[in-house]
Amino acid sequence: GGDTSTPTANTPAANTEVPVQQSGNEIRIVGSSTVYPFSIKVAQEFKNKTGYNVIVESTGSGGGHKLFCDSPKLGTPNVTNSSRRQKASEFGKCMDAGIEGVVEVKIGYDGIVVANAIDSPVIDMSMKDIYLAFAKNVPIDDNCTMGPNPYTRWSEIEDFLPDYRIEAYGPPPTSGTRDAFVEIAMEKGAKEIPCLAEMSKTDKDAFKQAAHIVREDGYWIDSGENDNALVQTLTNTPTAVGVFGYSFLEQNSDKVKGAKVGEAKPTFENIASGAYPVSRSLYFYIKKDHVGQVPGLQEYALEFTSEAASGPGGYLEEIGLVPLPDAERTKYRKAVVDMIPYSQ
Amino acid sequence: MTNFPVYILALLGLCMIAGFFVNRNTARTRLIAAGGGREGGWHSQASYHGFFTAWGVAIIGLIIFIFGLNVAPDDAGVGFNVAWLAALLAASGAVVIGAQRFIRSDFRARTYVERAILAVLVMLSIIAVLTTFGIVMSLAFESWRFFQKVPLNEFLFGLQWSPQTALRADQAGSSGAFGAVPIFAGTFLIMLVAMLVAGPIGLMIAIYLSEYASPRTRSIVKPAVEILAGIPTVVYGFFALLTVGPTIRNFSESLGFAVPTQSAISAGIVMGIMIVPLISSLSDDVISAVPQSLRDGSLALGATKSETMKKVIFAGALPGIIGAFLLAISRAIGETMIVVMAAGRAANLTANPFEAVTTVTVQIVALLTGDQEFDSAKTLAAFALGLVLFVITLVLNVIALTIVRRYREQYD
Amino acid sequence: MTDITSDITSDVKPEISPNFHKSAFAEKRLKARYGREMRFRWFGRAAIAMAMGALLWLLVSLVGTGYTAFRQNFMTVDITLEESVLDPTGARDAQALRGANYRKIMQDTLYAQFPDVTERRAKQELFGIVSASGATNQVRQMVFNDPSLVGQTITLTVPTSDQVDQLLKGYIDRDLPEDRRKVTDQQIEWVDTLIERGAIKSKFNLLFFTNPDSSDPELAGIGGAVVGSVMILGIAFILAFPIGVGAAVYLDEFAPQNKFTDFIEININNLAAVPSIVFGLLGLAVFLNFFGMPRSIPLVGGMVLALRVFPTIIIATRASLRSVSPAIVDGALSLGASRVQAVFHQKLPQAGPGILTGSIIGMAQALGETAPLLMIGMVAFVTEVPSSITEPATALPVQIFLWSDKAERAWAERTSAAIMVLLVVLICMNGFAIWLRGKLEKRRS
Amino acid sequence: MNTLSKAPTITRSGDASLENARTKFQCRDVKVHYGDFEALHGINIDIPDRGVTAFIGPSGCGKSTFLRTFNRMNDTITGARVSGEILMDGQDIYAPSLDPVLLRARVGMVFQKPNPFPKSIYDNIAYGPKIHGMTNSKAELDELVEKSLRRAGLWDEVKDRLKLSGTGLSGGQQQRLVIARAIAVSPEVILMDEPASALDPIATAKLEALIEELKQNYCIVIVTHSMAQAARISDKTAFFHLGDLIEYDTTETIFTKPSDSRTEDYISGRTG
Amino acid sequence: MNTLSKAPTITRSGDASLENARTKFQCRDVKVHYGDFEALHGINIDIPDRGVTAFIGPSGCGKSTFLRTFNRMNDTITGARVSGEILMDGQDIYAPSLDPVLLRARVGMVFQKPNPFPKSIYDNIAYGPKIHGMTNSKAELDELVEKSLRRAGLWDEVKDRLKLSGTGLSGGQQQRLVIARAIAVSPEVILMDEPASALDPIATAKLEALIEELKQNYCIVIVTHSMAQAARISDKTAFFHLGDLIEYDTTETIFTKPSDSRTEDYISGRTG
Ligand SMILES: Nc1ncnc2c1ncn2[C@@H]1O[C@H](COP(=O)(O)OP(=O)(O)OP(=O)(O)O)[C@@H](O)[C@H]1O
Ligand SMILES: Nc1ncnc2c1ncn2[C@@H]1O[C@H](COP(=O)(O)OP(=O)(O)OP(=O)(O)O)[C@@H](O)[C@H]1O
Ligand SMILES: [Mg+2]
Ligand SMILES: [Mg+2]
Ligand SMILES: O=P([O-])([O-])[O-]
Repeated sequence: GGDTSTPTANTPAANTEVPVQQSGNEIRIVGSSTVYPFSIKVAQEFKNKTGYNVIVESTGSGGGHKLFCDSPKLGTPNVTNSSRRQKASEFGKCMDAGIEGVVEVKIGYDGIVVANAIDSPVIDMSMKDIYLAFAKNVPIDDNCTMGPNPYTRWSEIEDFLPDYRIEAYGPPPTSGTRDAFVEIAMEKGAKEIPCLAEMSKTDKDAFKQAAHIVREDGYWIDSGENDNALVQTLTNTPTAVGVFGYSFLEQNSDKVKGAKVGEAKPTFENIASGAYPVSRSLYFYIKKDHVGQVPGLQEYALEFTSEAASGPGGYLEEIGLVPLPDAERTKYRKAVVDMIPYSQ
Repeated sequence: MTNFPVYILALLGLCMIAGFFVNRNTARTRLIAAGGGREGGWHSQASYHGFFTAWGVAIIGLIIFIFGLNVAPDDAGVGFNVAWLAALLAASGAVVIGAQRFIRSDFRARTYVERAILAVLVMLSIIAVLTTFGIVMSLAFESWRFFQKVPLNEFLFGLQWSPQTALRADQAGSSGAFGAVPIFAGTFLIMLVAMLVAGPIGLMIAIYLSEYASPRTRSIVKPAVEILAGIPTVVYGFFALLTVGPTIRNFSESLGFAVPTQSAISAGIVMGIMIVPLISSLSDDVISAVPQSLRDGSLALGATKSETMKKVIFAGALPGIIGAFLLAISRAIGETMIVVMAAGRAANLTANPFEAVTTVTVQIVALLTGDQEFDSAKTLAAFALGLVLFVITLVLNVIALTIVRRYREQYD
Repeated sequence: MTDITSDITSDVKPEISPNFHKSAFAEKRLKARYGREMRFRWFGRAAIAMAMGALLWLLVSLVGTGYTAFRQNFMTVDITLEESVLDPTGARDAQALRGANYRKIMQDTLYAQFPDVTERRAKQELFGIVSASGATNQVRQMVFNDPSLVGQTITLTVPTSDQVDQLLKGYIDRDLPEDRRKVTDQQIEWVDTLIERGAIKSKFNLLFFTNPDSSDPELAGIGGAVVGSVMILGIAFILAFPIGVGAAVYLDEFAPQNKFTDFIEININNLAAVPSIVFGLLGLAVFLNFFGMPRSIPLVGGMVLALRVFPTIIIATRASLRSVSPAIVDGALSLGASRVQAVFHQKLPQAGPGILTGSIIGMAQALGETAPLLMIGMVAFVTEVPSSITEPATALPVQIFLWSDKAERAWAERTSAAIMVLLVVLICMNGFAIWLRGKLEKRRS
Repeated sequence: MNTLSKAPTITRSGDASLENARTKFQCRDVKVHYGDFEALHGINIDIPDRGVTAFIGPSGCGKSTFLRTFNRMNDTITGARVSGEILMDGQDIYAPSLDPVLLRARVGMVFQKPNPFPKSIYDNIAYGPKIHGMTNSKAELDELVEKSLRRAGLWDEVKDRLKLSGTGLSGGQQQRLVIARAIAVSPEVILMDEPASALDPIATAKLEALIEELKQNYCIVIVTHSMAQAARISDKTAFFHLGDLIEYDTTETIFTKPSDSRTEDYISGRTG
Repeated sequence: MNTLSKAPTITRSGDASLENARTKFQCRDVKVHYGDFEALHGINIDIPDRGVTAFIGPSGCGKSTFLRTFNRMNDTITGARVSGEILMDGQDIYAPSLDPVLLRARVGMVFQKPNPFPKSIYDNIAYGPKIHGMTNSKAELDELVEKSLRRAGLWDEVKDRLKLSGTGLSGGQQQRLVIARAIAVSPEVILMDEPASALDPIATAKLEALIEELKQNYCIVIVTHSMAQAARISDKTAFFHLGDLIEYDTTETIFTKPSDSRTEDYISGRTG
């Protein structure tokens, strides 16, 4: 129950003591596993600076939105992290549940990389190669008659690619990374095939079916995104590739390396400049109603959007977050200061 | 949640204690006035009149507590809490005073108190049934919803596991294959490896300790084996992931073939190590239960110890050992952390232990940590898997427990 | 043996007669039989050796990777707390001071160590020697506690970054090409210089025991998880012990012999062997989804684990109740005690140590449980050591699971160390139980 | 088969001291079933107050079963059923209104194997008085404990170690301890089921001396498998065989001129 | 105390058939300790080949202990030590060079409670011959099983159910089964420790008839608690008391004119 929240507690400056936290009033954050490392870093800094307790659970973007939009009550998640934008369906759920006002905050960019062990040969690829390697169904003739993906080795797609069995460890369908990978890399790759490009204009649903579905015949293996096992698997299986966020690559740059996609290597600069094609924005969402009821909630968001955190040279950059351009930073900072709800 | 209900409960405890002492002392005074307990012809002693009062306070108090919890408005303030507290105190006082009318020589306070104790004990025993009921209901309800989306026979006999239904309206739906055969096969494969490790080792340890070892060896080895039983499975998982997996990989590489770090073999071996103590201690019980007269009978025919063991004791203990193995199998099937950490998530349908496979428990964890959507087959599948797991282990356990129990009785 | 067979020397199989056993044939065969006997015995020894070897392997590999986590490298520096940076207004407001830019103070402090470093990238690398978060927070806490320090120069010992720590512990190979390790040649050079100056030293790592979880390995500790585990165990014990003992007493002493009692009994035996993850599913469906209790709190964790261990306690309690001579109850009954009195006054106290042993083992089992806790959301990152049972928390095994999943080398070390702590506690609990049981057996015999 | 049980023999006795004894228990057609098995086939007997009555008979004849009907200890055995009537001082002890718990305080019992509680000697004795609220103060309780131990002839041997465990005593001492424990609740009757079978001859002699003394104040019923013991200590003896009471008379009569041949066979050692 | 054991009485016997019997075991000063406790105080006795020797004596006097020294079954009891000398056919069975496994094949044993293995009747019998490699073929083994069962007088009763479990037989059948099992390995001696104590009178009679027959070919040593049984079936009887051999003579002599008063007290039922 909220009967014990004190109105003064949400203005920390007025209080010289460490604010007393009542159970149920701590800041609860759920959502993306990609944003999780950034989120816990901010949580930790924020806790040090203000003393507020923050709880971050990594549930995947989809799971986060689901929990977040379930109910407007106190005690439900105050914030959800997302490695993609909230979907219309999810936003609708939030509204249906009676959540009045969701503030959207974009915090930066993250690339999605295709990486392999640092000692393995480079597999540079085009987005079309990505599509052909990972789609469930691919065109089997020039008229885009779709059939099960026949490719089993990289060299079957392009001669210059290595003669390795296709074996990719990638995010599961619940993850925002997967959504983004499908929507950016695979879709763009599909459009590089003329008849599919045609189809994308004429029959959107059919195109989605053709471009968005990842193969399930064992060449793509769903795995965790930020885990020890993935790095181990890649280092031990020189022929395998992994699909995950740039920040994770950055953290493990001594063991894995990212492949060129299209023309660009996945580097900080290339992602910032947009030269690396497969990148997406990272977000978090706040329940506006909870601001004022959950002490420290707004302050947390302010900390996240501060220059010291997500600005250039901020401490999130150290762990692989690519900052937003100045204008956007200012825009979202303002959204946080004034708690401006967004609409789809 | 606020802490006020906890304070109310604590206060209720205090009221019970106070009620006990007040009425015990009242009873004691009346009892002594009557010339002492038995001599005075009192049915129950003073303290039982006290207990009787305390029970009364407890019952009324709990009713008020639960009532208060349920009528408490969302913004329950000081006013409500004071009223709640006052109600509790008043009711307790009334019970204490009311109970004093019962402090008579012929009032069977002890009988009532003991009946109340028994009632509580019965309720505690029923918790076991309720737990099972809760398990079955929570699994069955969600599973039922799952099977409305995915036909049972597709789930049980389908060869492809790829729980990728679209979770949102605007997501491109993938096929969402819910054929559980590959994950049962994976579970079975790992269990098989584990039993191949744990079976012989556990059994031989039991035999050696019960038939050959000196008391000294026994006193060292037994606790050490028990340590293996006490190690949490998350530790085994870490061990499998960080030590055993890489070791097997390096070893296989030196032999010229590649085993992934996460493989059925490494998860199975580590699970086997974990199960060794279970088998050894159960088999030890069973072997020790074989009467000495059978050993004597065999030795008296000129058999050696190992001949006696292999041909007589083992034959006698076989049902019990089978029971022990079944329990171990059920344990292996239900084990979670080791496989979550060391087996991988790839639903390969393979009999090759050097490949990565996935298990029922891994899939449950994978489906339920993180993204959950309680009307999607993907999340509900976890409960269907849980149900199957529960049923399998239930059957194994009941068979095993029956065998072991009947076996024990055989020599009693 | 030789003289027994002296009368018969033939090697061929003799007729079946009492002389058979005196024949050379029997003697020769005996040798083979003893061979099998020896081999069988060696199988037994080998099995024990394998089990002990596995235990040893596990312990050695844990200790081998984990022992270094108990020491950590710290850097001692003089820090000038510039008023212009921390408190430009001079108000000395504690809360404002808390939010001040300590990062800059720390950066300046490090740059001062090597004044010739000017380039931006190099400066960043230089700052990477200390734990950015740990160092700034340490200064922050000092100033927060004593605002009068502003403007002074203080000497502080701050943790080095995990990479430097790993380097100094020898886990990073200096001979690797630079792009294969996460410490640059420059950083190595600086660190070596700092060591020469006596600024970087290895010390006992108290932080590991007191800190909550952290995103930085050098700051991560098991403090929060241990407190969470203690709360979970406490709740599990408070619930499971009375349930377990009460149910056992009822079933053994009072229950009528009927189908329902049998049913309860089968239930209990089965529950003790139900996979623990199923209890997690139960907790998720009943406590979280049906009763709407919050995720990640020790109260729910304790309740789930109470359900997990009470069958174990029932089984242990019944075993120890049965080991008490029924004559004692008869004795009490014959004095005019009621059955309830006889059981509670005479039998239960006598069974007490056995019940305690069973409960300790049950609790040890609960302490190591992980899977059910995953199901009820106890895998959260919590910035604070929890202070009540309704505050989110993790538990030690879950913390181990979370850390084990992280790829950096520094985490492996900490995971092993956390496991070592967990194992020591578990071995102590089990050891105590075994000791208690031993004492008990001695008393009985 | 029941040669004598139909006509109780108490008044036929020639022993003067017994002739004036009041009857403590009157049993009419007492049958005991264990499930379907009838262990006693309808026993009729009157047990006198004061003095020692011995039950003898071959193993399995139902002596223990019958003894336990007097304090309703059979109630605690699942499947055991008692029918018929047992009057104690004229009151039916199987009447529904009668609380067996209180009955057992009046009818104490001593078992074949001494069963002291695993508590201190003092607590062993004090337990009964405590649950019955028989004393009002610690001093009174101390006094009662001492008195009981004295009457059981154990005081001198244990007075310096009242705090030590009762299970640490020797077998004979333990048996006297449980007798003291029974005396402490001031019963009217003491039932003893082969109380000497676990004792060595010296302890047995002490126990018999104690019984000799106690019979002045209590009604004592004793089951024994030793003919000699029955002859030594009892005033009246009942001989059971296969669930029937064959003969019941003064001990002297039974051992010198038994009227049933089965009794004679048994006491002369030819059967059993 | 050892009134007779110092001078073995075998040659004093007046029984003609025994006088020409060879001596099978010669025991000289056999002592058995269980830990610190001396269960046998130095026994000297000669057991004749062929015929039945009975050991009698009160419970705990050491009969079983002594019997088990003949096939070194005491070796299997931790803490048991045997000293002195036991010669079988003149050869020391406790000599280090002698293997107890082969000794036990030559000296069979039958226990108080029948202990068939939980296997088929056939396998119960075949077990011994198999481990000793006594037969070359299935047919030979079948023949041996049949022969053994015939000699134990069990063949007719079980020949149709050889595949059924041995534990399913009645007590008397089980006891004959274990005798058949012992016979199957062609021992020279059969030791029996109270083989009839678990049997009803009819089974006992059958067993005694079997022993009567077996004694033509085997040296049989039997422990019994039944004087009557010893008198019925044994040729010589040894009376043990508290770890001593009190008297050893032909059965007739022991039961008609025992030379020691303790023997007389025992066989007349006055002690024990
Ligand atoms: N709890 C029981 N359940 C079933 N039958 C019982 C039970 N107790 C005794 N019996 C049977 O009742 C009969 C009488 O037993 P009881 O113990 O009274 O004999 P007893 O004369 O005391 O023998 P003993 O001298 O061996 O103690 C016996 O046949 C016995 O098997
Ligand atoms: N394994 C043992 N450990 C210690 N003492 C033993 C052991 N076996 C027997 N004894 C003791 O040795 C003595 C002789 O025992 P043994 O079994 O030989 O007697 P017995 O004559 O066969 O008696 P019964 O007629 O009761 O079978 C007894 O005092 C017994 O307590
Ligand atoms: Mg009896
Ligand atoms: Mg014996
Ligand atoms: O966990 P995700 O960031 O991939 O949703």
